[in-house]
Amino acid sequence: MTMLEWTSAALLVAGGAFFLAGTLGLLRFPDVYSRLHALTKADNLGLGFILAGLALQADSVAAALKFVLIWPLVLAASAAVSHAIARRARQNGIRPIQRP
Amino acid sequence: MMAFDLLLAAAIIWSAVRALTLRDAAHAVVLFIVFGLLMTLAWVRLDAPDIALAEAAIGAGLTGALLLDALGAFRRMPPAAGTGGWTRAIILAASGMLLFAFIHALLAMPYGERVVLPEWVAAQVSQSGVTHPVTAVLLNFRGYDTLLEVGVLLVALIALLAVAGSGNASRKTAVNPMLRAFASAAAPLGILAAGYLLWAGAHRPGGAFQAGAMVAAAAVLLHLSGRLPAWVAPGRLLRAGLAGGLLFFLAAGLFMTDAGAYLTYPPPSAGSWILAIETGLTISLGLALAGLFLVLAGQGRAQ
Amino acid sequence: MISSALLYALVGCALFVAGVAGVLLAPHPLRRILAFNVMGNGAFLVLVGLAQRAGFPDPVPQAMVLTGIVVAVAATALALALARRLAEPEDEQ
Amino acid sequence: MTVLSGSLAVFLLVNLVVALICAVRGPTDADRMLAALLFGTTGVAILLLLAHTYTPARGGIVDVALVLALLAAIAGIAFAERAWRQETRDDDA
Repeated sequence: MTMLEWTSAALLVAGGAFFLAGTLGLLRFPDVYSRLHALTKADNLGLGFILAGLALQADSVAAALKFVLIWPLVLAASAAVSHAIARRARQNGIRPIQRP
Repeated sequence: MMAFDLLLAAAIIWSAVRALTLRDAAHAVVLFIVFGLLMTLAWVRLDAPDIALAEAAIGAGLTGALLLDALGAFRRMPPAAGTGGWTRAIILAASGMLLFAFIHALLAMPYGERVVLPEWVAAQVSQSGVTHPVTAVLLNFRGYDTLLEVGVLLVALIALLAVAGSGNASRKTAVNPMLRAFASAAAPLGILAAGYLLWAGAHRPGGAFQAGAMVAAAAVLLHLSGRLPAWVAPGRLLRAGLAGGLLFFLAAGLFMTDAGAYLTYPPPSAGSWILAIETGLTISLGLALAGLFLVLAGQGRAQ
Repeated sequence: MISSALLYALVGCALFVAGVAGVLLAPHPLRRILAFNVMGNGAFLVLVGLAQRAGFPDPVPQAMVLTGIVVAVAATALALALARRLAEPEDEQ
Repeated sequence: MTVLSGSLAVFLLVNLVVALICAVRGPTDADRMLAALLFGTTGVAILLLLAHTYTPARGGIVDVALVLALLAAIAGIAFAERAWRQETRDDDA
């Protein structure tokens, strides 16, 4: 394998690890705000790594650009959705957990 | 990839069964949306990216928004009397037998020695004016189906307008400013993506259906962020846009009956005809699909 | 070993039957609409999966399913409008 | 390389299904809508890995990922803005 392929493989594996972290956060965190936080942050970073890994192996520059274009789109979408959910959760009276 | 398929199959059946058995309506609708998104993955695995595109736009965007918007009306509905114990048992037993019979029939069906349909399509695609076989089937070989299908969609919209009655679209709701910002960036991108899919349909997955679904999804997004009012009665321009695509399709078909059959394009110019018809269809389909949501959303605000 | 297309066709059978049972058993109109959609998706999977079980994509059933998806969403919207009209009088009591 | 991306796709699907089961279980409706977020990220990643793993319809699959990235947000937004309001929660357990 070439250097490029090694880098790409490492990026893909790192992406998978972040997705795993996001799911663990969803399973373990105590309230909806922290779970939102886990999913939005970790999963989006994981997606970024996977996109970078795949872009390194793309056939053409145009295909690589398409990969790179998807990331900001997903970032904006998840930011808007998680904000909308968190805002509505607060309006509906769900309190963030307090450490005693 | 068999592990992937088996897991996905199990997840699809799980989400469908849960959507049909959970008590809470919101819970069931969320599972149904999950089901639609899992179906998108299944279509990709079935080598059908055209269907996956339509399912992602319609299943994830439109149907989900329709159902979620309707939830408010349904949660307040008193539950009707359920089916009695015996009837229930009989229906479940009959369903089990039906499933057994289906699976048996499917597995017993012989693999045909000659699979002719895809070969015919492959042999004729060069005459159709496009290189992507699904688009060739939709717009050229089976143009009738597409024509009638747009008709069905418009009839559904007319029926919807008749049923929905008069709502009050002017009700204002406090809208999340972050959402407004997101929608004003994402909706133009959606329209851009619709244009791309329309153009791409000639030689790769995409086409009028997917493009129309993207237009509709952009309209839904604009409505949810408070930028686009619900439809109460469509104005003249809107009616013209709705009917325009279908009328152009009909006229194009009439214009080209010289080969003896309706909707047969002369091969040299077939590509341009298909692109023109698809552009009209994208506008009609997009407006009609958006209308399905916008009319229903107006109905919900009647009180 | 069955091909993955055939696997999805079998899933389609299961979805169709689950949808039929759901339509017959569910008292709530919203649930019937969901069940109807599950049924339709099952039929779509059978159509495409069965046609492609030899392993090659077949554009004809794919085009049919594509139109089917659009018709299904139109039917869903109309059914929702009718069900909402049904729900209205009880709201006003 | 396709072995790595293929097995990563399976791994992410396992991840997605576990997270979905957990998200759908609740306890609040907000948790359920996390499912929409999951598809916006994990679903897109799975699609891109599938596109890389097998070639026949590669370009088409990347377009599906693009559409999903753009539209997975709609369900979440519709939920927050329309379905989940205080006054509709009187029968919610």
